[in-house]
Amino acid sequence: MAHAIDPHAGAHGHPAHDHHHGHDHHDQEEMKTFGFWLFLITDVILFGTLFATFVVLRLNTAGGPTGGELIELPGIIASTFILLTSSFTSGIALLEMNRGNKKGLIVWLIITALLGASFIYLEVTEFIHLVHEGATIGTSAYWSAFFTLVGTHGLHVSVGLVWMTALIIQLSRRGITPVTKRKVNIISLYWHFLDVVWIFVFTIVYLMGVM
Amino acid sequence: MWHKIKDFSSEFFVTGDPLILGAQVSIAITLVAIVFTLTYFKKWRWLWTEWLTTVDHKRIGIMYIIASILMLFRGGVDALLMRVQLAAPQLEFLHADHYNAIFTTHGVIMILFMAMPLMFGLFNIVVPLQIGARDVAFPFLNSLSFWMFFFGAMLFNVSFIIGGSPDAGWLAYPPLSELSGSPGVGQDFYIWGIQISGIGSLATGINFVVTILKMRAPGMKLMQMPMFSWSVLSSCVTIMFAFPILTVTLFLLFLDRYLGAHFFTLDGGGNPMMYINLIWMWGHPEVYIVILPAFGIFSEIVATFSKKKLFGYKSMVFALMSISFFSFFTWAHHFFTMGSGANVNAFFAITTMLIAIPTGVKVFNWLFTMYRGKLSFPTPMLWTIAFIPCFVVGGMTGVLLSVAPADFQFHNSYFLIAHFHQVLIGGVVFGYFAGLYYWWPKMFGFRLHEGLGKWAFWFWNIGFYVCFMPQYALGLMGMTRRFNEYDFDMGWQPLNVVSTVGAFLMGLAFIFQVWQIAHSIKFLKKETSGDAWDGRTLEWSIPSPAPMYNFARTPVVTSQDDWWEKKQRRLRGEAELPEVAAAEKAPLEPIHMPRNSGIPFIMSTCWFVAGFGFVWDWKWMIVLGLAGVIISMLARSFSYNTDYYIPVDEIERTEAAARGAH
Amino acid sequence: MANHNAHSGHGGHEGGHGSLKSYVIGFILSIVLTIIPLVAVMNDMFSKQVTTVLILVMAILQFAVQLLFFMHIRDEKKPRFNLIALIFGLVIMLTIVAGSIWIMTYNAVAS
Amino acid sequence: MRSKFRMLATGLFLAMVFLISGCSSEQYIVLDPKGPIGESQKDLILISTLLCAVIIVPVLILTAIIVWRYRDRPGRKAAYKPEWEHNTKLEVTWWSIPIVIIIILGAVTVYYTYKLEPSKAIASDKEPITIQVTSMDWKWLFKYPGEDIATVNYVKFPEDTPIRFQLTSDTAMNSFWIPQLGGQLYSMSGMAMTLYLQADEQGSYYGSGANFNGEDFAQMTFTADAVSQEEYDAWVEEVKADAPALTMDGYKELQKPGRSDVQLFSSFPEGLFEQIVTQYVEEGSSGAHSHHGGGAEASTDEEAASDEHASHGAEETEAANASHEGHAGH
Ligand code: HEA
Ligand code: HEA
Ligand SMILES: [Cu+2]
Repeated sequence: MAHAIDPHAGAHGHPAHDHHHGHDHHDQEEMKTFGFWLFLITDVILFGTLFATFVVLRLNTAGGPTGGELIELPGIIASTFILLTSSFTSGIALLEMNRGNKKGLIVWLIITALLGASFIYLEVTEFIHLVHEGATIGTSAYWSAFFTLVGTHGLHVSVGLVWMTALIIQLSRRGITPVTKRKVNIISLYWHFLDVVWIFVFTIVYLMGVM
Repeated sequence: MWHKIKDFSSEFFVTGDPLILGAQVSIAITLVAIVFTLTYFKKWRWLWTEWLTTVDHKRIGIMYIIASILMLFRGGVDALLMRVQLAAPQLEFLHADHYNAIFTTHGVIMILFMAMPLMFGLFNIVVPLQIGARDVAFPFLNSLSFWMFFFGAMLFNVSFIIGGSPDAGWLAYPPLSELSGSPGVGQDFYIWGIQISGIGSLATGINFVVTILKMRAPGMKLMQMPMFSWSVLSSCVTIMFAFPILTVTLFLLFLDRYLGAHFFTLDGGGNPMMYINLIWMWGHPEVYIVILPAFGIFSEIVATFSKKKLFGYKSMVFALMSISFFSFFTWAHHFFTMGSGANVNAFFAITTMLIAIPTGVKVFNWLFTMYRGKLSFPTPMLWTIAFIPCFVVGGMTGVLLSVAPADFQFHNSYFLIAHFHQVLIGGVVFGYFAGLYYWWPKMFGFRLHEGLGKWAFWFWNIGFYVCFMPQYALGLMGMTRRFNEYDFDMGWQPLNVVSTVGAFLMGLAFIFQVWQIAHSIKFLKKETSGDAWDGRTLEWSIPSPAPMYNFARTPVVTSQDDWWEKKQRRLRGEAELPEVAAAEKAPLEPIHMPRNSGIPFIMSTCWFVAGFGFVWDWKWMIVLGLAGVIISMLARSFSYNTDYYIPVDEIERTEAAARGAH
Repeated sequence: MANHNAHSGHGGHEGGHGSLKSYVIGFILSIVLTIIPLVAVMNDMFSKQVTTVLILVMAILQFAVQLLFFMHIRDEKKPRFNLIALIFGLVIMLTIVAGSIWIMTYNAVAS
Repeated sequence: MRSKFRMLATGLFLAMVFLISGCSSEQYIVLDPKGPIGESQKDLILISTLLCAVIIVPVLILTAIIVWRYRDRPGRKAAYKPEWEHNTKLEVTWWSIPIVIIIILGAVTVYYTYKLEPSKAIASDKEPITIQVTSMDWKWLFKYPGEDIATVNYVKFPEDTPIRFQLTSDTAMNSFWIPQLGGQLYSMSGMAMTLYLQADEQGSYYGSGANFNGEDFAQMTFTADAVSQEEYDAWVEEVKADAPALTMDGYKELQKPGRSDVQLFSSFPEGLFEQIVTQYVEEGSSGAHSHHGGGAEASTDEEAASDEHASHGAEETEAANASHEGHAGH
């Protein structure tokens, strides 16, 4: 990513260049991005385990309501498209950043965050609705798995929102530097990842639930 | 008022048992003594700036090792108590509930708070030095990992005097570990203690994968990396994929207990068997996580003390990687007797046996490294040689267990106990001891007393066989694990007595080790060459203990066993290779270093507070702790002044001092 | 030199790629891939089995779209540690899910 | 110093041998089976041990030889080749020997896994006797649906007759193990597992709960008596005549956590086992879910059960599995 600004980019790793400040940072930031990628893969496993639990317990409703009975698809469809769009807008933010447009970057990040916030709003509304219908985490194994899986995804999105806000503040203070650039790259990776997870939540929990 | 306090404290503190009272008193005395010493010698500031906030991988490594030795002591005392209880039929030494708590804490502490941190300690000390790096990839995260482990372990250990220990077995099968089976707070301490330290382990896993893949010295190809670093890579890859499963599993159990969810409960459609399925998906890879680095250590030591190149480097690498891959496909061998049908059992029996193949290849490669070598036997090598027969036999009994229909007879018996102690002690403990003895001079700059080390070695070995061989026999006599007492007429007593004697021999061995360390510190025998064993890899090319920045100039690597080759060239009087010579003659440059930070310590303390709050369900404390965690994270995100440069003249001074010590 | 090889990081930001065009294509594809299963499920177009397979396939395609067009997994330089790690992760993840389902079918509780 | 160690080691070793031989061979009950299942398992243990020993013993010997021969000492004759680090032939050899052994061992294991699948009936001309086993806190409850008697911490059955144990648990899981008859199987709440065992000889066998389930876990041992058919019939008569009945209240009493002595009952509430299996099913379970319970109930009678399941179609496989564990494995 620092290629654009680092004239020595071709020579990383060569001892003679170790002192070069920009270069040093370049490697460091790249390493952090790689580390974050690995973290995302551990998150894949984490969600995989939650999915496995959900699938295994999906029939154990203990006489209580089933998912198909209570899920209201329209809201879910809306949140799905919202999240898809926010994945797209976070990509646009990245493009703006690569063009060196700080303002565009911040604006698109704000749009992404707002979309994310409305996703969370819809999810909270849905949960409240479900609780009113008598489905809580303690209702049955099915609902335990449901709330945990969907809720863990929601928690991830919420963390992403806090983080994005912090990042927007940092960007407005410091502008586009190798460090903030890496941070934006990372958060957009995270955001795309959450979108992917949601697609599977949408398919396996909701679509299959109402089938 | 007074009454209230009394009621509260009788629930809060564990009371009524003289053993525990004694422990409480001695813990209190120790704490007071520590506080007093630190204050008296005005060491608080030193403690904070030099240790608690350090991000130096070598210091973090040392802290890991100290913590793990303390945990070995506690786990060992637990073991000795159990062995005393089992020495005679129907002994009234420990009550059932007390015994149950002891084997639970023994298992958890030994594996999660002894083996894991000892392993991480060695990772930290050795890996950056071995691959020619200045630190790990993420020094801040590394410090965070350590403190998460430390406070997780403390949270778990606190249950001993506050609230009561968990007593549902080291893997806490529900429904016994649910509120219905364990209404007390012990199980919550278990969940949060392991959860918090587990997150630290996960971070360490990622950290070292990145370190190894991205921070190798220029020229060091993956296929030239020292075998220990390879084993760390395989172990950390396994951590990355296994630990998230543990996180989820414990989290689900927590939801059951705390929010009344129904994942593993008896009622509400919960299925306890799902927990067993999930926990072993982590639990099985976990045992390979701890054994793989031991394999790496043995590989280093065997080559060093045979004065010979490691045999079959490529197949060693391949074996390591395939073990960590296959470890994810065998978990069901821990519950062959769950009645999942012949298809499941047959599949998992086969996958389990497959692991014997790469493991066997490693054994042969070690043997053929020694073959045509020139063997010498200082303590690290002794442990290595003792390891081979012990682990081979333990592995073989593992293969016997993997024969599914036969496991119906072995399962949960002392045969199993003997198997896993043989691989855990003969493999993991021997391996880490070997590593500890081997790298001790590098860590501290002085040598350990060899004579006392040999006494310890023999006592450990003899004690081990005396303790655990009879347990195979006991298993075949039908003695099941987790029995706190047995009847006279089973005829189990004689062998149990033998086993107890063996356990105490190991206890003696441990005392020898403590003595050895104390003795060596007192009669400090400085190790000044930096190359205590005529080693082969990069860590031996720098002074002991390594300076803070490790390498004054980034080394350039041209071959496997690079340091050895370089020494050979020198011996032969050859000129240095041009690229190496160029790098060595290059002028010193300021070194980029990470700054110390108090955030990891503070953030982990906050996790401890939150965990403690969850255990007792004190909402204010939970909120306080979690808020602290979030603030720490944001504080980190907003701090940009996280590194600095060591100026050239300071490097020159340090190097001169190190050389001067020659 | 190792660091030359090791230098690979995640793509997605190395100049040329990550164009607006690729984001737009990705976005459109992901919308389409969401609508197809929705329509299939809402209108009960196929048998249960067919629908299940269909929507799972769509989800996987959608995943591929995000990976290729948004996360730029293609642009990684060699050695492709990101891709290797991802594949390994997915294999383990599938093992967890499929293995659990397989084992637990024989241990379902009466409920 | 070294010689002292040797003396110590030899002494301890001798003491161990003495103590082990002091125990008679009958004490190794796993290796002294009295029924077809245990017999096969013993064969399997011996076969697998031999197969492993074929490679392990040479490895141990080789280790000793190499360590001895290549130790560094003045004037040794053994070769020293510090650069010798690769030999394709050798490496291929030790990849292939373990592979061959594992292939053989794997084949044997698979064969026995299907042969000894616990829910597979034992071939016999006698009708199997069903005994319903419930692990409780902390005692074993045995019910004989055919004879309508029940026992606690004691079980008796005729020799030479296949026994169909049906296992479940009242609370935490346990594992039902009579080493001399055959391997163990978990008893788990909410499901009924089938384990076939048979005693070929009369005798009194040790049985235990092998899976930890809480405080008084160690008290969950019991005796399994295999007797002649006549003796068994007489015993059933006697229990029916003399022992008290197990009522629902009596069962509630048993459910209270605690240890128990041997108890005998002349009858037990009808459908008690099914109730235990389905006790955690919530009231008002509807639709498919109540059939799960039905499945367990019917499983006391294999034929009826499969009929019932057949009639419920595909979605019922789940229930069928809950009560007919492992069948899908055939
Ligand atoms: C470091 C830890 C460690 C290691 C390395 C191993 C290694 C192995 N283990 Fe072990 N195991 C445990 C720790 C470990 N185990 C623990 C802690 C438990 C119990 C947990 C609990 O229930 O609380 C357990 C339980 C356990 C079980 C469950 C038994 C039961 O609960 O009933 C099984 C069953 O298959 C098993 C098998 C194996 C096998 C096949 C290996 C193999 O990897 C061994 C491979 C090595 C060799 C075979 C030796 C060298 C090879 C050769 C010289 C080549 C040729 C050999 C042959 C062809 C045979 N182990
Ligand atoms: C790395 C892991 C590890 C290690 C090193 C050990 C080490 C030992 N273990 Fe451990 N063990 C486990 C892991 C480990 N164990 C696990 C996972 C379980 C299963 C738990 C469960 O079922 O849930 C288990 C269970 C277990 C049991 C079975 C309990 C039961 O099922 O009822 C026994 C019984 O003999 C035992 C014995 C020992 C002994 C004698 C040692 C010895 O090596 C210890 C050596 C002793 C010392 C190092 C202590 C030194 C102390 C002193 C010198 C001080 C002396 C002071 C006083 C006497 C006050 N262990
Ligand atoms: Cu295992």
